[in-house]
Amino acid sequence: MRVILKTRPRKKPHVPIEAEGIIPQNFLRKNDLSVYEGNRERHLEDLFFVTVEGPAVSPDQVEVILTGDTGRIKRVGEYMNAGRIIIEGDIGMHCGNFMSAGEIIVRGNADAWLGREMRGGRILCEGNAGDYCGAGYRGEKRGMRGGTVEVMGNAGDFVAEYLSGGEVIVHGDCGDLPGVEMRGGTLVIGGNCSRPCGNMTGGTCMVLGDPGELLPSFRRNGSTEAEFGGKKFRMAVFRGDVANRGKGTLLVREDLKSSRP
Amino acid sequence: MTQGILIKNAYVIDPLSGIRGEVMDIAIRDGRIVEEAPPGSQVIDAGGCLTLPGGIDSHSHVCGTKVNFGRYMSPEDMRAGRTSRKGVMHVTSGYSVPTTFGNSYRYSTMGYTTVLEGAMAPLEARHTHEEFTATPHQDMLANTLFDGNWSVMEAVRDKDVKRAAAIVAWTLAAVRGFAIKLTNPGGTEAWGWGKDVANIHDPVPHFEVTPAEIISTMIQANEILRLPHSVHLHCNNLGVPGNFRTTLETMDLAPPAQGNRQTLYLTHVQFHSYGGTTWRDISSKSEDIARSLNSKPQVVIDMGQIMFGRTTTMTADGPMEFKLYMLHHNKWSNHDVELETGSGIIPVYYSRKSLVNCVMWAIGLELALLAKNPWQCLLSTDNPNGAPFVKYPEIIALLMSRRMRENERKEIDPRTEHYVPLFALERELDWYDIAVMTRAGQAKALGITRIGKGFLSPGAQADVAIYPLKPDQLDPSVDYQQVMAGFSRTLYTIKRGRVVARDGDVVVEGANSTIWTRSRVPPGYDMGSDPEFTKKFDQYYTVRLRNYPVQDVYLPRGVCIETEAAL
Amino acid sequence: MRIEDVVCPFCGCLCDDLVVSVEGTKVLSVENGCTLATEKFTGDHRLAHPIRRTGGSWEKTTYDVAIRETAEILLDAERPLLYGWSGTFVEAQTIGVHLAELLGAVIDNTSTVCHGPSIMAIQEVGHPGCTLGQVKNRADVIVYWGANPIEAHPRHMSRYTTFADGFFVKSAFRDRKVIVVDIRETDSSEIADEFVKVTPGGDYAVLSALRMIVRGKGELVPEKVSGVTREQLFRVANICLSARFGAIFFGLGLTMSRGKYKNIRNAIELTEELNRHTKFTISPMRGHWNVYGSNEVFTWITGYPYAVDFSRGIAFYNPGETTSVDILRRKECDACLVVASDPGAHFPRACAGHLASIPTVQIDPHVNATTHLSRIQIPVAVTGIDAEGTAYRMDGVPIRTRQLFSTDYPDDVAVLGRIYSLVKEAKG
Amino acid sequence: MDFLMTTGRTIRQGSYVERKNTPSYRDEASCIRMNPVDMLELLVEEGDAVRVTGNGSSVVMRTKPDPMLPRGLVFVCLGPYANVLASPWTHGTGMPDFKTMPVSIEPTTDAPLPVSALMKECGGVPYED
Repeated sequence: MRVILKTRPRKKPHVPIEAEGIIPQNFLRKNDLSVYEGNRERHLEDLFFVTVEGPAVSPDQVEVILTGDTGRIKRVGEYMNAGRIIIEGDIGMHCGNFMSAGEIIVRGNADAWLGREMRGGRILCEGNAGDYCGAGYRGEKRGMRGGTVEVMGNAGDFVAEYLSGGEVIVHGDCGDLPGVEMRGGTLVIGGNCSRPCGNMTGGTCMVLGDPGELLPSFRRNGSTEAEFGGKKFRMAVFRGDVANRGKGTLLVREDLKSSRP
Repeated sequence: MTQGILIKNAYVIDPLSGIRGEVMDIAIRDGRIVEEAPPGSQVIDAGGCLTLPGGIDSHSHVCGTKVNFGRYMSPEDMRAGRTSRKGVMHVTSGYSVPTTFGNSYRYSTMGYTTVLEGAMAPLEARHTHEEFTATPHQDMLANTLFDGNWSVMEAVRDKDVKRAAAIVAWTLAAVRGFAIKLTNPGGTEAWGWGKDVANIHDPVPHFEVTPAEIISTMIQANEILRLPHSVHLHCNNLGVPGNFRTTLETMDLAPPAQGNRQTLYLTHVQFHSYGGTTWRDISSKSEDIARSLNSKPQVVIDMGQIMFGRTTTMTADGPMEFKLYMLHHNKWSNHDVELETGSGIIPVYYSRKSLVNCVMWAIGLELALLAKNPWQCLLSTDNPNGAPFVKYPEIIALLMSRRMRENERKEIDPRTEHYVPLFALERELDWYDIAVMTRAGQAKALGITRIGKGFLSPGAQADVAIYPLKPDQLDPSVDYQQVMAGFSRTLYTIKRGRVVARDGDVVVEGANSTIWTRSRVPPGYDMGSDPEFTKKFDQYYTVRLRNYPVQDVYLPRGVCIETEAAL
Repeated sequence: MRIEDVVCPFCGCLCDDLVVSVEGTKVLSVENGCTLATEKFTGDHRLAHPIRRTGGSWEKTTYDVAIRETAEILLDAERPLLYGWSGTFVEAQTIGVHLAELLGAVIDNTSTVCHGPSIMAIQEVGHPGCTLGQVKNRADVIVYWGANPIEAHPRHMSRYTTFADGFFVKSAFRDRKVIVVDIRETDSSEIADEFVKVTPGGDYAVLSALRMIVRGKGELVPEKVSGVTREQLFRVANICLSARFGAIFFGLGLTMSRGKYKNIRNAIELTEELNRHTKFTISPMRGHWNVYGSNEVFTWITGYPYAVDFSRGIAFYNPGETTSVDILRRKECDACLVVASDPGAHFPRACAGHLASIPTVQIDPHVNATTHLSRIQIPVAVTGIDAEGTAYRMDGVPIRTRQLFSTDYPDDVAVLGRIYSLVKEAKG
Repeated sequence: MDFLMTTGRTIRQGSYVERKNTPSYRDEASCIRMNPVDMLELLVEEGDAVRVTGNGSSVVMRTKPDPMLPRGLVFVCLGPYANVLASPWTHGTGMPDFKTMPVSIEPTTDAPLPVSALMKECGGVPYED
């Protein structure tokens, strides 16, 4: 089954839409989903032209396609556990919250909190991702716990904050403090960043670009070889964050290893 | 305006009136229980369902600085229990530290109409009273903290009981408090230096008084002032393996009762009944504690039951919270209050996989089952320290059903039984015991029967809870699931003659009262004009004496219990 | 008439020992207060009556009209924002939160551009704090980090720290060590025993280094960390470790600089670490006199201290998403009610621009920058002068402000109460 | 010349905060403090107007020497003048970078605008009391 949701023009296009109902399993039985535009409850049809093609007997046979002005739609794919969502353009915040299985493909850019507290499945963002990509929620001790988030472009600040399991791969640059409070899982940064892994207590982070300034609280611990994008790199190994009880691993390129402030 | 309700066919248990289970009618008029309902009264057919006086929680943390800080620091807790505005009900959030309306609605749907906030720092009393106003469905009382009060400790050092009494009288009246609360007496002052006291004879740094002296003096002061409640004590060494000795020694400090009520109330005694020397060999000493309790009618305790799951611990016992933080390494808040007390907050998770937690769980139940007299052991979780109060129905069911305890035994750490006597106890509490432990006993211990709390005979306040439970058709020992469900949600909760909750929904906007006490003292004992007291106040507090007392505007429906001090 | 023990409604110190002389509705003099207090009490720049704007011009209007139109604007909006609240009293803040709940609005207070990051940090690691009297009576080491009390909280040092004698600290100026950490020298750093100059944005690394030293991992600290020498880091750590009671006060130098709440988190974790050795507390230097009150009220009603979004009926909180600056930057809100604050002056220009493009209503005694962006302004009495109510000091101590005289201005409760009633009536 | 601008409270800003339409508030809020050597290099003296540009906008302020500031760092009290240059980006935290704004500064013959005019620039309608 293919469900195509094309946005209708809106009078107030900046008012955010919350559409946690947009997950494959919900289209098996019904189309009369509620979505919210600001503080108003709307029918799915009020905001989207909905086209359904073909049958499905289980959610993994459902593919949802979002097109149009989708950059303000939040929470698409929340709690998704099967099937696939393809977003032709940009997507709003919290795409794939708590997702446990299935696949989300974002052809454009994703706003902040992409894959927040994700448990499993796969998110591919072909453009850039915002702040807190693959992160957790305020006050919680664990962020993303499983699955894969892959960003082909850049990502913002606090990427993979509190990462506890699973894998976050950003091919481009990250902002400040990627992997901050990280306690498990893997973070791979293809490009540059600054102050990676502040206060980390576990997990592994690998930075293939310039890591900017490293925090003083990482202890050099030999070197190793790593592979990324089909190339091999000589990596300096750091353990940290020793300001904490840190047992995390930070790998930075031996040839780009940067200043310690 | 005359408002009447006639409750027909109620299966009433009203321990204070000597009714142990009798199908009868209850008439209500103008907020009071009366002989006969006025014409045109609303008729409620209770259909033989269990009908009790409104529930009273004699030790709970629901309002004030540290409770609100528990909310403030825990957005993750707020994700549970979120409800939107519905009818007269406001938005609520939170599980272990719900918003004020969340607390109020949940208590109300469980049939609770009176709640005592367990710890109010005098300096921050205004905050507690503001939250009382936003907890509209329960009449509220505030235990007022004196554990690290400098003026009190100086009076204790000078062995001047009368001065201690005068300070208490002035403070309670100033902050609209209800009773004397001592939390780890002396320990909170020591915590001002990052220290604690080791036992009740360990002197408090600088002040050179011992916890035992503070406790004894305050008990005497309390009786001099003829306060309705006794000293309400959170013993030293909370949560420390081997602390049962401290607790036993403390119980020995309680002088014989002079009248009808205890001279010492020990709160959350589960946390104070540990044997062993470390967390590795912690064991239950509930039998020792219960033995002492059973021989001392002058002592009343509450359980401080823990239940498995997550919660937030919060107490004025600052040093204890720091020790707990060192074990859990999650997050820790602390808030010392100048010249008075302290407080700490940390989130915890009580796990069935943790032997220590299982032992703690067992001890609470054991205390209730081993206490011969239900009037001496009241039901509490020290909400939310042992568990959020919404767990009360589950605790009731555990106390009423050995079978349920046996089922739970299969789920917990199998080593538990070697450290606790719980599974050898056959006792199953009955409906009457539960009625005592959840309302009548509280009313008596708090001394608020005099304002009509805790009973249902004519003259009483019309606080009534009707539960969907038919005692003559239920065997709680077997049907514990029904017991649990029934106590979770009343058919009707009636507060001061008005139906406030029905079938789990709150149906009116509340308007509670705040109950406080004032002891009249002779002019010579008025601390407000005592030169030494006022001078020290000006020197060491950071608010002016004149800005300290809580104004009347904070108690729109204050109920003052006045006493004549024997000074 | 001389009125004693007056509470100052300016900064988070909430000094309550002012002596104010008044004649009728005029303040003649202020004793004990700082310059800010004197200016506040003697200020006479009130907006005289409600004003409304049609197109390009302003006109005088009545309270009735202004209040009715405000209710209509809010009812029309799909994503109304109710912002401000720190300059009013708790009772008014309470109505504000209930109004937001009723409207399905976002409600936010000025913490959002002040100590919001401190709150976020506290939500991660907690907050070992205390009341200010605890510091006054005990502290022998004071640290001001990213704060300049002499300019922002002029009596903080004399009432609570450097110059305040206490029970266990008989001669404060002699017995207390003061450490100031900042990116620049200030009047406050001038009187410090130890001034630690950090390169801008370098606080996080400096805090990490101090934590390492306290944890006994000092051997790993490099020669210089964000402009601070290893030697000074050790000296500072040792001063802290040898304190009997240490108190850290931090300001916007931490909350607003790079890393934001992670800086505060690091400072709190340093404090926790120090508590394993001695007694240490940490406290934010809250700005507005009752900003902490707004946090308290928001929390007991909604569970969250600021940035609460009721659009889905329940309360939702996520700084960065439900915070005012972000909502305005993304042009999400279609109406705004500003109460007791001035986002026109204190938000980035792009945010002010959006306020101008939507119906914005301001409830405030004074003409300020936001006035020019608004459609309606409703003047009210000034709390602490001609209105009274509860305020929370920066350390959480609640104090009731005093009304010195009455005027014809309604207070915030009166105006908001009427708006609330109209909205409730319309909502049924 | 490029600088890092930081903001904060001053006593005078606080004193005039409830009179934002007055020249005294304008003078304080549009005062840019900088190291005297930096001023020398910019060829400006105390009280001279400078145009400060950052985040795609610019605003005119008046200089004041402040030897306590390190070279390259300028200080403006928080308020509408500094905020012309502030980016609304918050890094997902709700808080803009008020303490660290990269700016460039050049002398100008223009004068600082009153607050109401600044608000007009971003779409407001001045109210003159």
